[in-house]
Amino acid sequence: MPIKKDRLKWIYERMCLIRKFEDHVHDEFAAGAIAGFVHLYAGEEAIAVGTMANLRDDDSITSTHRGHGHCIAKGVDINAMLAEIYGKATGACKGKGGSMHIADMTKGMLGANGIVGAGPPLACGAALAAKLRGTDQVTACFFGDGASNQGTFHESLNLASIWDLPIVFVAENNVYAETTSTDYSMRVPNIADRAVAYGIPGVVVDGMDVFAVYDAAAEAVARARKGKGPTLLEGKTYRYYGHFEGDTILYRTKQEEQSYKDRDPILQFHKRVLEEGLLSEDQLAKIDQQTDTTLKKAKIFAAASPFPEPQECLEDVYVKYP
Amino acid sequence: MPIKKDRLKWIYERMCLIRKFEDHVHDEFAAGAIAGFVHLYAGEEAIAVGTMANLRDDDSITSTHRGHGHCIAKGVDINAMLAEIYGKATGACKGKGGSMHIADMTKGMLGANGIVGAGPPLACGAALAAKLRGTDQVTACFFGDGASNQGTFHESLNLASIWDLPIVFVAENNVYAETTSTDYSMRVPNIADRAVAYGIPGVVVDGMDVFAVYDAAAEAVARARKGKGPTLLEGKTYRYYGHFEGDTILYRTKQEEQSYKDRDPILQFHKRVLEEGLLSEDQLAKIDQQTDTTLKKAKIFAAASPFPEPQECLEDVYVKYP
Amino acid sequence: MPEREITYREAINEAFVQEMQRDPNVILLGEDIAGAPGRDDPDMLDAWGGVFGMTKGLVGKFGSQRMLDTPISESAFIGAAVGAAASGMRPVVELMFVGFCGVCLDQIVNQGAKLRYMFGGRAKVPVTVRTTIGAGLGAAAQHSDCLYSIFTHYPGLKCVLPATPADAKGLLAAAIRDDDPVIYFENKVLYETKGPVPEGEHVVEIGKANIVRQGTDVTVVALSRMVNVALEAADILNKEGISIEIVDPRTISPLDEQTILDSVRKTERLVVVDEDHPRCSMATDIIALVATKAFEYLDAPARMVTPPHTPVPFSPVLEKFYVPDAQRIVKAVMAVVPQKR
Amino acid sequence: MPEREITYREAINEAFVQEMQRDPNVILLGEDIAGAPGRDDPDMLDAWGGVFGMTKGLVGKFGSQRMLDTPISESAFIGAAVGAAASGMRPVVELMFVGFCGVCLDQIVNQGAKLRYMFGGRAKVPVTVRTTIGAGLGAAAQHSDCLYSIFTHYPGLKCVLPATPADAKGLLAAAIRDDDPVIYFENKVLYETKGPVPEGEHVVEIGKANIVRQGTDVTVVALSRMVNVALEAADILNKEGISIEIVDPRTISPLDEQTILDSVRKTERLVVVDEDHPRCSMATDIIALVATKAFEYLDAPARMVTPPHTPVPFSPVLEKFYVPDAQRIVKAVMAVVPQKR
Ligand SMILES: Cc1ncc(C[n+]2csc(CCOP(=O)(O)OP(=O)(O)O)c2C)c(N)n1
Ligand SMILES: Cc1ncc(C[n+]2csc(CCOP(=O)(O)OP(=O)(O)O)c2C)c(N)n1
Ligand SMILES: [Mg+2]
Ligand SMILES: [Mg+2]
Repeated sequence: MPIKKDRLKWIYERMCLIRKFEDHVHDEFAAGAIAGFVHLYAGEEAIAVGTMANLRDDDSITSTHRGHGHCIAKGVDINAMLAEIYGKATGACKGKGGSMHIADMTKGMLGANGIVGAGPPLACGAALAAKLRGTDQVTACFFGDGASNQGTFHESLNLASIWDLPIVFVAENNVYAETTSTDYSMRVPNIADRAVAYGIPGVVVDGMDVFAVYDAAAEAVARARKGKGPTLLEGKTYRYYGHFEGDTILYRTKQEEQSYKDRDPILQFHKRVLEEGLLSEDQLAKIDQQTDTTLKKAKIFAAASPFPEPQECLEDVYVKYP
Repeated sequence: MPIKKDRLKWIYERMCLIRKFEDHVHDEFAAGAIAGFVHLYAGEEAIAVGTMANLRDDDSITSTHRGHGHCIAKGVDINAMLAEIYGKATGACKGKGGSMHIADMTKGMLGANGIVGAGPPLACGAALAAKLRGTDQVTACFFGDGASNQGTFHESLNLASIWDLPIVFVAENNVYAETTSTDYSMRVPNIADRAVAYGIPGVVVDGMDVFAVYDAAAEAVARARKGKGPTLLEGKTYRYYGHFEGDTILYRTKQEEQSYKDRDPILQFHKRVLEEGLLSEDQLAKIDQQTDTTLKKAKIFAAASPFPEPQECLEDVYVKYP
Repeated sequence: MPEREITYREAINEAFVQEMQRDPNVILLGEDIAGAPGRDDPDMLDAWGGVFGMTKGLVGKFGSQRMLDTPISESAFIGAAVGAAASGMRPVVELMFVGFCGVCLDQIVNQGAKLRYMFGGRAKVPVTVRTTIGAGLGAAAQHSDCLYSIFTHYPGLKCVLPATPADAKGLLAAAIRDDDPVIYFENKVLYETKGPVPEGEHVVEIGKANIVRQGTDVTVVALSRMVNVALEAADILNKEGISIEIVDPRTISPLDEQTILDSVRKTERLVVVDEDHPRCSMATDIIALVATKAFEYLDAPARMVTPPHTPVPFSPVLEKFYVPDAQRIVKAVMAVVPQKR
Repeated sequence: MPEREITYREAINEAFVQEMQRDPNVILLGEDIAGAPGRDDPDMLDAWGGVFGMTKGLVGKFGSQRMLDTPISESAFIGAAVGAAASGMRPVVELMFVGFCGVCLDQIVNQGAKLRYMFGGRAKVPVTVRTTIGAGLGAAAQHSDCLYSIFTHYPGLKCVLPATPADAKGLLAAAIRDDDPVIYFENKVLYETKGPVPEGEHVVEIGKANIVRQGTDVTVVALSRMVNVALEAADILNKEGISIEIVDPRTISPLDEQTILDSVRKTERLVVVDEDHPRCSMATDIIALVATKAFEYLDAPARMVTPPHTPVPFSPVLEKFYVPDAQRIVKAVMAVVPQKR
């Protein structure tokens, strides 16, 4: 089914916003303005956006250490995101979480996560809640190729399978887990090949092509929404920056990097919508401008925001503790 | 390849010994003479014995909570085993381990284990040691159908696969994990179907037929010994007693139980070796007698053995601690 | 009307019935908590009701949708309980033995315990993790730990340790209703002990200690099953004319510091009886509390009565040596008691 | 000849080189401990040398057979290290951050720590688990824990906490040579600190504390990085005429009780500085030690200087508030110091 024009605009807008956001964070980290461990999503936009384009506001997602893209695609306020990354009081988590823990429960974003493989069990829980309540909400669970070797992957896919949970497991196969390539860490060509072990569908798509992701996600989400159980959807993709900011990236070649950048998801999209006459140059340019403005506002917001009071450290551990 | 006569005798002897040992422990538990959690292997003899018939003394195994059969098949002294189960000082573990932790490192028996799924990582370690030292030792890793849903199963099969570790993963599919049947706990008919996820061979055999187990294990062990990596071998079997001693077994039918007992591994073996003229009635009867004697001696040994001194509690925590 | 007496196990079961009736968001998850999951035959369903029969009968009352038997995959189903709690349910998930925490700790301590804080207070995780503790059944090193000290170490968790049937009921109700993650430690040696338990709604406030026996000479803080052992010791000591005050904290995170400190201010002596491993434990925690906040009142060295720094041995002979008994408490008390004459 | 100075990171690396040369059974396992595993290109291999570069260069010296990069599956590869240790190797396995222990604790504490005991002493498990601890890098709640108290709680493990480059080298050598499982806690904030380190073989005995600074007024027991913070505090206090004795236990399991008790017997005052969470912690452990074994000497309440009972916050402002600093130690010391006049 062709994607509606509004959706196409939204897709372009979100992909641009993610890219610009990440480029900005990259520069800020290099400038020493940001502390901690920061993992950027640039290059992988098509997966978050293509998936989220099929989700509703009341659907849930779980994310990873590389969570900015998922947040933006799920609609988390980027002012609050950027402020969080600087550790400001106005941050999505009041500065307590930082890049690795941005969350927004009101948007169904159950948190970036510093533990590789921690998301799938939580996703089962969100999906179980929906199922038991008889709503048709769906949960999308994002995780990396590295995470697919972790025990929680196996346990969660099995649990979701036997309980027919409404989940789409989205494997973001960007070829590396830190320095470790999938050639080394697994003996199967595709993560999706592991779906067989749970009797659920496994689908591989080009994760640099948002149309391909969109279509596959549409099917998987529909399946989940109808109560037919989970799907394992794998997108082949690449991260443009290092594993985390500060990474010297000695483990891959410039040629390899270029081969992915040649298929950049945003450029590909841009080209295709023009070629097929789905959106016009003007429409795209306008979105480009809008996203620049949105980001600029976020920068101003974050910069102007105060740091939390030190004693804030003591709050929010419990709902109630003597 | 036909099994040599000596091996056949050994197979019969070990299967009888396991059965008689377990029947005895069952009675003793019922009589209140044994404490703790005791899980019996009766019914599953063909798997331990058919596998171990292909192993050497310097090969290693890891086991489970249901470990008596693995111990006996690997050659652990049954006097020390029985004494251990009573908590005697002469036990395999000086009474410190009990039924769930019987081990004998000198026999390559790396321990029964109270944690479901804990064996596979340890097996990877034993196999890694052999591989790094350039020996051709093989490790057999036993675990249940329930354990195959645990994360360690997945992680260990993946690790063994990418490192080509000399392991045979032996899944003892006895249909139940406590009260939970495999129909409920997994959506694939065979545990061996999961081998695909690791790019290794997966083989299903009739676990009530020691010849079938022997043949499949022979191939898997040979493969491992040649440095060609792991195999996932699944034996379909059944435990005759409850999950643990004291279990009321309300979760399965008498008919189902009978259907397995009709294919009892010891009776099947008995019948086949006679029919095919591989062993004679006399030979079998003699083994029957011998095993009775062996068990009788073990009973006397265990009964005559003293309990440990209470202060023994303090020993064996560390090799050296101030 | 004298209160009826029921067992610790029955008290737990009763709390479940009442809380599940009260709130449809309460669901239970765990291995074999009903038993024979997926079977059509109603006689089979509920084959176990948990490994010690604590949840027996609940599936008949509340159905399989709220009594979720799970495969053996503690990380997945405890994590699912955490995720469901963050999504508005009120799950109670069973970790069959606390010693199994090693296969799923992350979902409890890095997810359950920290989500709220990491998210700046913009989430809540009303999950209860039930687990069983304690030696005494010949269950050996991996099935006899206590380990509540480890969970107390983690900020973000609450930890409760019922020692009586009444507290078993009241603390379970409180745990389920609490908006924070609570770890509920059942002592498996207590299941068959009987005691008076209120029939209707009964909630024991989290964070309130119980003075089990008033006394004047020595404060004995005892945890979980050790409360009963301390009572035995109290009877023996009574005959010697020594009066101990037994304090059962009941919840160890948060700890009712006030009640302990007040008692020590009165008796000026402290003995802590704890079945958990002795290092970095509740025993050291309570002694440190007193040594920092009521030091001036303390008139003798504090004493710890704990197992030795060893895993739990199997043999009944060794296990008996391992677990603190009344005689050891008596000895510790005698060593610090003021000389009366 | 003045000893050459190298960093904590270099000291660790040097210990590895020497121990791997010394014993062919020493192998290393962990995620990205070399980097770019499986690549033919020698420039790529060793792309990281561990997330903080601690094991950089080792793969070039010892080859991929002894520097085993692993997939992300801590249970499997730490369990494999335990299994290999029980099979005669001497593996050193890296848990990248101690906060990840939740995904693999079982293999460390129920297998590694207990095998020997459960098997009646008929096995040994000479495995070293290296891990990184500590706040200060803005790494937030899941990457900044200390948690050594939890490992100390478990019988069967030894725990070492080097605070200086020399101890980093000497304790790593000792850990590798030890026949028991040792958990080696590297403080990630210390990697760039420099200090004198013997060039040749250097082994620091496990179980021996270090009196970092002699003093007379108050005993300050400080752990890991807190030793440096205590030294700062000592300088400030010196100006006030207050002399603290700083004791660095270096190994916390076993704990060198004697050195701590002797110091307290001399100063009659105790402050413990510990970056781990405050409940059931090394801070409470050391205070309980003194309150039970040197109570008569203690002349003022013991004091704990620890973070609050909260997870580690991200924002630099909050993290600074969280981690104990010299001022807090000064305050604690001033509160217990005998009035001099
Ligand atoms: C349990 C656990 N182990 C290790 C790490 C350290 N770590 C953080 S990200 C990462 C790589 C993850 O790879 P992948 O899942 O492919 O995600 P990607 O970074 O490629 O997006 C590792 C090893 C962690 N955070 N948690
Ligand atoms: C990690 C863990 N979870 C749960 C248990 C409790 N438990 C002991 S045996 C068992 C069932 C195991 O089933 P399976 O692997 O099929 O082996 P079987 O008992 O059938 O031989 C369970 C759930 C445990 N010991 N360890
Ligand atoms: Mg990746
Ligand atoms: Mg089974």
